[in-house]
Amino acid sequence: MAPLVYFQLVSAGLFAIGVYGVLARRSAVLIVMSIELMLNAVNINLVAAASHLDGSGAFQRFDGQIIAIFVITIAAAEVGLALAIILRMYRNRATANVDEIDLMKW
Amino acid sequence: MTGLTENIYLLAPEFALAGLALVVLAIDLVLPAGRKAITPWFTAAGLLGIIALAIAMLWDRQELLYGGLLGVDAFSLFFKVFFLGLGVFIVLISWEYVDRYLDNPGEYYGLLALSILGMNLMVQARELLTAYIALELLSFVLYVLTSHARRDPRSNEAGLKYILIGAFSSAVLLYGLSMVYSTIGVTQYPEIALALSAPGQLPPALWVGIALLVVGLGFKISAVPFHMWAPDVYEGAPLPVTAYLAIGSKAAAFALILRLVAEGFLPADDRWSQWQIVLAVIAALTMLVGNLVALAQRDIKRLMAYSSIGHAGFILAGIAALAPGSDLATNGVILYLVGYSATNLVVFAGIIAFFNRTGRQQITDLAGLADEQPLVAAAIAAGLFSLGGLPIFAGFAIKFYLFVAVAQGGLLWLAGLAIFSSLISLYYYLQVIRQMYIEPALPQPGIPESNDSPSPGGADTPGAVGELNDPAGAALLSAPAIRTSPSLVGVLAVGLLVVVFVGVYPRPLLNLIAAASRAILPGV
Amino acid sequence: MAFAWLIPVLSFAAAPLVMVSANLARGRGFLIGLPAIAAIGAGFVLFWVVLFGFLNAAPDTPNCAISETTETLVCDYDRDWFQAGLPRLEGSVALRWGILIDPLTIVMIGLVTFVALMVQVYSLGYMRGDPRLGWYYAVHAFFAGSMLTLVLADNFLLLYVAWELVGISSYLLIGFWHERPAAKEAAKKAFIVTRIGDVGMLLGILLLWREVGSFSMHDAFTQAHLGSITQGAEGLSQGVATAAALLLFLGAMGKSAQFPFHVWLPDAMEGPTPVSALIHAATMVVAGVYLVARAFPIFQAYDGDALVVVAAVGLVTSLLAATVALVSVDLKRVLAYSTISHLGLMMLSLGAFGYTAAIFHLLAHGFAKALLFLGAGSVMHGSGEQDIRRMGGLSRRMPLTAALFSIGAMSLGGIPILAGFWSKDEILTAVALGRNPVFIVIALPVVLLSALYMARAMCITFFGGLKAENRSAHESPWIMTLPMSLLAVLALGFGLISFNWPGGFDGFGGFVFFGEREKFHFTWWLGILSALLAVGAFGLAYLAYVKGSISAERVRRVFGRSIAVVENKYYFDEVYQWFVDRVVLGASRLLALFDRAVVNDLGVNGPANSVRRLGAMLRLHVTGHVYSYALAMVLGTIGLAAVWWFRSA
Amino acid sequence: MSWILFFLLGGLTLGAGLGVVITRNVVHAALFLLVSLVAVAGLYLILFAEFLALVQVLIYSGAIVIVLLFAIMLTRSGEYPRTGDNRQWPLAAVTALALLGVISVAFLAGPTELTAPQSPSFTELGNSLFTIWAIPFEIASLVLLVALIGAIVIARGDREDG
Amino acid sequence: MLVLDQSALALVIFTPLLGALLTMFLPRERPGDAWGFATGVGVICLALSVYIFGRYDYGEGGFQLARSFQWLESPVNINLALGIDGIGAPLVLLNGIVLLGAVLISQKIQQRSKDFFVLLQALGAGVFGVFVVRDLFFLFFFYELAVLPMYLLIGVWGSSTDFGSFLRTKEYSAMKLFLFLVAGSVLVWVGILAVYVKAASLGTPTFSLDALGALALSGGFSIEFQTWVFPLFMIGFGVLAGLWPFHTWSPDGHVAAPTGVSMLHAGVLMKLGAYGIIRVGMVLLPEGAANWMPVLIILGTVNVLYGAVSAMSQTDLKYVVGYSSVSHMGYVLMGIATLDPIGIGGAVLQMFSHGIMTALMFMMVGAIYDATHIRDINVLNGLFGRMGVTSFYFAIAGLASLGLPGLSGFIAEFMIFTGAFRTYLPLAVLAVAGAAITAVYILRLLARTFLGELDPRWDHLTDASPVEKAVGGVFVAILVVVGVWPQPLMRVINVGVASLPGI
Repeated sequence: MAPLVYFQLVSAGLFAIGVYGVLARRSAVLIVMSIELMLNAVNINLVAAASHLDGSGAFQRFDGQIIAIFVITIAAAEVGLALAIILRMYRNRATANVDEIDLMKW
Repeated sequence: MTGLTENIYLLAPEFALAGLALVVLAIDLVLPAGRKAITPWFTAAGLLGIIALAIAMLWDRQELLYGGLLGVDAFSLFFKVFFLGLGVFIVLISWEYVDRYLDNPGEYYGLLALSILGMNLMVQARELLTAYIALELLSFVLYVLTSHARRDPRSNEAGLKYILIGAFSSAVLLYGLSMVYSTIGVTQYPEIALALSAPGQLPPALWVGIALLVVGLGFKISAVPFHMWAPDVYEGAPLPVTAYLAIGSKAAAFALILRLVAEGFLPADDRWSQWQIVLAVIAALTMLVGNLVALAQRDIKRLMAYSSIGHAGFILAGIAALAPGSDLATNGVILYLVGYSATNLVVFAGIIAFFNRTGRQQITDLAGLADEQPLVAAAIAAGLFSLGGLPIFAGFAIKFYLFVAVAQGGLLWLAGLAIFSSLISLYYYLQVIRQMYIEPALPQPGIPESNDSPSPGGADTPGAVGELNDPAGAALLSAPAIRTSPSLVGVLAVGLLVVVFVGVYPRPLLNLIAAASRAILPGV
Repeated sequence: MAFAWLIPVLSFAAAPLVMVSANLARGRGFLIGLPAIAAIGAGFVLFWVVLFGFLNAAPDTPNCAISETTETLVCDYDRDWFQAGLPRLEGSVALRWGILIDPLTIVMIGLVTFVALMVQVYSLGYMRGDPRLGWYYAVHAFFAGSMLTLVLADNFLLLYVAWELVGISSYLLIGFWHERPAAKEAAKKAFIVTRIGDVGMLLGILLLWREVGSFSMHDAFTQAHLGSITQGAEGLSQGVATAAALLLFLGAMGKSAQFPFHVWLPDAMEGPTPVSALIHAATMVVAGVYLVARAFPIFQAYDGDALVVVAAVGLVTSLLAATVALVSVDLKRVLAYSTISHLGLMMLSLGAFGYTAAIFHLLAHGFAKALLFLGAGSVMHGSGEQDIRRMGGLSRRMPLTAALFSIGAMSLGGIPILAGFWSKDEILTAVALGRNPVFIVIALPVVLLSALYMARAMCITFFGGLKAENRSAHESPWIMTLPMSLLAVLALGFGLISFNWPGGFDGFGGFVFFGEREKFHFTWWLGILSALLAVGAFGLAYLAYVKGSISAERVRRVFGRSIAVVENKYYFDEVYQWFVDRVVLGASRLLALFDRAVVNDLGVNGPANSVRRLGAMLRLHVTGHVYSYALAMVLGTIGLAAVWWFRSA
Repeated sequence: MSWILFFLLGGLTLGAGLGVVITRNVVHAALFLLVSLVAVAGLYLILFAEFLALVQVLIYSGAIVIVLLFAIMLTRSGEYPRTGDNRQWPLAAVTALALLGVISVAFLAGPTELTAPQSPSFTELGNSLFTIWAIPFEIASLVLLVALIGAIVIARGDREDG
Repeated sequence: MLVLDQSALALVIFTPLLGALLTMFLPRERPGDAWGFATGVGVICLALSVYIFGRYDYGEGGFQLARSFQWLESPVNINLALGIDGIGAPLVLLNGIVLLGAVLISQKIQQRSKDFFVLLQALGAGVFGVFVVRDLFFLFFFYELAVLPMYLLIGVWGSSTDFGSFLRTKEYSAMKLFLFLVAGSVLVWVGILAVYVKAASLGTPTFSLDALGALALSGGFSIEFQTWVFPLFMIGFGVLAGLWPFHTWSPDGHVAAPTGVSMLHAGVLMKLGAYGIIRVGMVLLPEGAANWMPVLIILGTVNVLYGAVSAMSQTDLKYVVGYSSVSHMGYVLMGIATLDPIGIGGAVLQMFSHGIMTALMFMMVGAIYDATHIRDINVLNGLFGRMGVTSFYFAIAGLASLGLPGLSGFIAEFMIFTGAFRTYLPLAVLAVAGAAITAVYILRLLARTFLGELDPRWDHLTDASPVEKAVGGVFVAILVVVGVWPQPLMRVINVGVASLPGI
């Protein structure tokens, strides 16, 4: 079984990839995807830690998994809402490219 | 697990609030189009009822729920009442605006109630995930409300930017959470404190994790360099939502931070003292950037956004000055939040009253307001003076108190910088006041600018307002000034009263605040 | 004598009263001046009371003592004025109203009250019908009060107060006809020029206070005396005493129009002529001489180092002014330059230790000059002319005025047995004895000149053929000639009191003296010389201007261009004007520009603008693109994480 | 064995992730995302988190990616297959690498314990979720509600509410 | 009287404050009402301040009529502690006089008169507050309160000046003035915080001036601490006192302000700065003060000369007066910097005297401007013939400012010279010279504006209004009375000055 740190490194890598995606892509949809990658990195980290650590106090050692469930939930909601807004944007402005969305600046 | 839920009745206000939200959403569905005007009043009344309920039930309680996941104490009660009260005011200032410019009022008020629930839970949470989810509840509502003006491309853009950056920052925050969890295995504040004060080396991933947490929270309070979303979102969002963003969401985030720091970091005194300076630097950057950039603004909402960034810097300075064994800084921060919120409320109420009449929001549009709407102008002016930190308004007293706390926390330089930034801020506040009081009224152009153009009220607009709204454009604007709505006048009057009262005699309030801060501070 | 304070106070009180009565007695001009005249009249009466009181006083009289510096009897009365600093604290000062009565004061009171009374009576006629008569008399009364306070003051502060008050009265009276641009300029000039001297005087007073610890003259004199005796071991050191004396002398130079501050006095003739008579001839302008005399213990301490300067300034002034007086064509200006010249002579006398002589000349000159001015006023009143080139033979139209004027002129010119002769002679004696021969060598031409210009003015104006312009001239009313007559009596016979008459009257020098009583002394060779010069001068003038046997024009041509220099008053006004316009105002404008361009625009607007510009630049960082916001966040995150780690490790 | 699996799945996760952010085709990106998410589910399995793996596959692969594909179609992003990167992508790469550096160094510098991974039973998980974590659970449901309402309010067509 | 004794100080603050509040509720349609009401408030304030001054027992000294209300308890410990001492009493009197004068003179304000009087009364309340409180927080509170109305007062009711080559708009001046004053208070604020933190570190967290003063006397504040904190107060308060080179707000601000505001501002508000230096800087940081006074006196001297020389070439009446205020505040600063009982006493007296005389000058300038709509002294000429009373009052004020004996300015300046002569001789010499320069510009002004031939342009002019005449007459009388008999003021001031540490 791989030690915790390996999973952590995978998670860090995935997180960094997600960050890159957010920073570098133009399409809002792709940015949302990249954020999903970041959230998955979070989950890998949580689940791995949950499997490797002892719990403490009233809380269980597998709290990490529960947190991950919540993260997945929130992520799903986030995607839904974000896409709804992107759709609205597309309807209003016929674009979903973030570098064209700069009506407000400075 | 009976022990977990035996005092679950303490959550009655929260349940009531959730219930209220659902009822509001429901009645909006069933009410006929012509009678939807009661939704805001219903919401406001419900919120008031919940305030009463909360005070009656929770006064002097200090208990933990769910094994310490939530804390019901003076601190949370204070903020609960505060947020609920803010909610009432937000409803009141929204009413006319929503009526005129927004669709779906039922959802608006229902979501508003839900966001207040989120804020209430944020202050009660004593665990990172709970806090995070409560925060998300608030954020989601804000995302929706920000893009609530559906046909307004600015509102749309603001919503998109807000949710993208918000999701990004919450991913960062969660990653921080996961790093904290993966190093010390806990997420409850007291346990974090325990782990932090444990002897011996701690893995560096913990520090990075905490830093990422700070980033996520810093985003919420729009601390530099995580602030850039704020101006766009403030500018694009419908005005009452902007007010809500500036007042509610910020205060809730700070309340969360307060509890996190007080319960999670402060007991580990040595660690905290290492971090204070970092926060202080962020605070310094925030106040400087916010106030400097505000100098160059022309849009009143955008101006208020930068102003709120600047104020976030001040409050963050108070956070950085938190010290174990003294409730000075906590008091200072809470007092500042209250005073700042009240002041901002007054300013935004005034701006909304102005906007409702003219549909304009450039600073230069305010010219001549003092002659046309003296009360509104006076309220805005008083609010801006207060924001600038001048007596007899709240701004002076709260700044003084906060800066005393900052100085007392060993950050005299930061206090000095904060005072200096208030000086800068006065410049742009005065520019607004100048427009209102000194400049003569501009000749009204025939058609309001397209980007601000109000969406017509729609079928559910009540007759009276609909008449005014109907011939949108020249006829509306050349018509004699619309009377400021009574709810706005009421908010202005009450708000001003609070602003002056806090500025002149904050003692009763401070007593409450001191009780609140003692509830979260160890050993005070 | 304790009530001597009443003398000035009566006049002070009269000033507002005049304003009131002026409002009440609108139209009846005669009544307007009455309170002022009554007050000064009462003052004159009180003068005699004080004089006799003083003569009867002895060192054992309460408040009286023999001064150890002047060796005369001095009586001092004072009351609290105000307290600067708590009395119990070290370094606090109690300021007091105080009057000092000694021979010097008494003669000055006599001079002031008498001349003021005469002038005020004279003004009833001269100023008749002026719409601002109330104002005129009010300021006159105010002036009289101030001048009397000046001579009565027993401390330097009060002296300074009075000093400034006479200055402002002078300002107000010179500018009485302020509608005339020349008058308002002259008034301003007079005040500012004297004010410059006053700065020095105030500094001197403060310096004395700093060294002595009080403003009391008595203390200062005692200290100066002590220092002089002990050669600086105690009391004032030599440097301080000299510095203080010179600083005080600056004030005296300003007030007494000594070179180079003399420029204001001729211009001051823009005021009504009675004002010139009173203030700019007999009383205020001699305040400088009085000051030097009053502070003589300081001046002559350490062998009178400072007095050398006094003498030199006096000499230069008298010579300069006398030459200008000779070529002036304005009757009043001739008199003004003559005044300057004589003030210079008084200073010269003081500078040569001729204390008694100076005071004596002060009085004699005061009476004579007041008479001359009143005479000039009478001429102007009668003929409406002021330029002597347009006068001639006026004695036919106004004989009384001519006679009285001539008495004054001859007295001042030093015709023997008239008052001026004796006083001038005393001065020459003092100079001959007390100073380097150079001084007397230069002083003698001054004597000649002073006789010559008086004779010139007298001859041109009154004698010779009646000029066409003067046909309608007429004699002045009695209310004007009466005061002139009284003054003429003094101008004639005042010299008599300088002698030691039998019957215990030991002369002026036995009353007003410094250190030791002075007998009347007469240096024969000097007396004869000066008498010859005076008579010769008058003869010359008679020949030149009445007989016409000497052509003034030809004399002019002999001197060529140098006479133009003199006629232009040595270009003092031009140089000063240039200095003020170019240097002072230039500096001021430069500073104002500096204030605007550098302090305001650069120092204030600059930072303000750069802050604004900084804000405008900073705002560009909010690009409007989500990904750049995220980039900033990530950069911030990296930085924060690194710092956080670094701080915690 | 688990090592091989770990490297395989880890590599797949990262590789597909990279694919998401690098590919020029939006639809490809969504598919890459799907691969990556499934690989993550596999990682969960290695960690004995069966429940999570299940959730991952159901929600992410099943729901989220589908929604994303819908969005791609609705915004017609698919019609522009060569959707590129924005101007700052080199900077973004450097920054992301730096972030990776900081985080991974932080992980590497920590203690590497070798504990045997264990997994809770579904019962334990459920128990915990509905007792201690009941409140977050309920809030999360509200969050979903908000998202739902929000999506409707915002995305609803313009005409039907007139 | 006991009741009044206990409440006089509180009343004097709260009467105008309450007045401001009530004024807001007056009907907007009748602008005269606001004036009448404010006049009533002004009269009460004047009566109270006369009472306070009269009740001050100079034999006993110290703080009197003291009263303390708890405001915030531990940990910050702020009390609304009131009390009046020998330095505050004359200044309270001054404010009472000038406030009423300013209100009376503002009868002409018609545009938004309600707002005007609200702000004016608030300004008055702030000034009173600063002079009677004994708590650092409230001192600062009222200090800021006094600054707050200035922006609007100048911005709304002020006037712009066009110099041809450049323009000083009222907005610019108002903004400059306001930002300058607030910038000064930034430093003051930091100083206050520093003092508080220091006191807290000594175990007595407090803002009470009494307690802090006692701490200072017992050597609680180290010399290093005092030396770095004192300049904060010196410059911070100095800005309001017109300290060079932070004076530039002052002429512009005075010029732009409406008459009543100029009066209050130049007359009283600037004194707050000097008062603050004494009350806060010197009392709390005596050694720091001693270390910094050489700097302050040099700057004060620069003020004197700079202001006077600048005033010489100004062509705008108000600018002359404005620069003269800079110059005269320089004397005040010099007097303070002497740390000599006479010098400081002179400074306090100068505050009083300058307050009256500059208010009088601004009042008369206002009357002239109202009548002629001209302020350029090159254009005005011979006003005396038409506006005799105005000219006379102005002349008296001008003469007082050039230090003519018999008027209050002389006594004050003389005392300052005296104090400076004992401590800083060379600078005293320069300052005395400054007095001569004052004479130059004042006389230039008088000659150009008032004297000279009667101009047919002025045929229609009427003299100052009866109200102006009456107020001006009172001011003139005060100048004369104080100049001739300063003892009633001096005995009070002496007591106050004597209680300062290090004197």
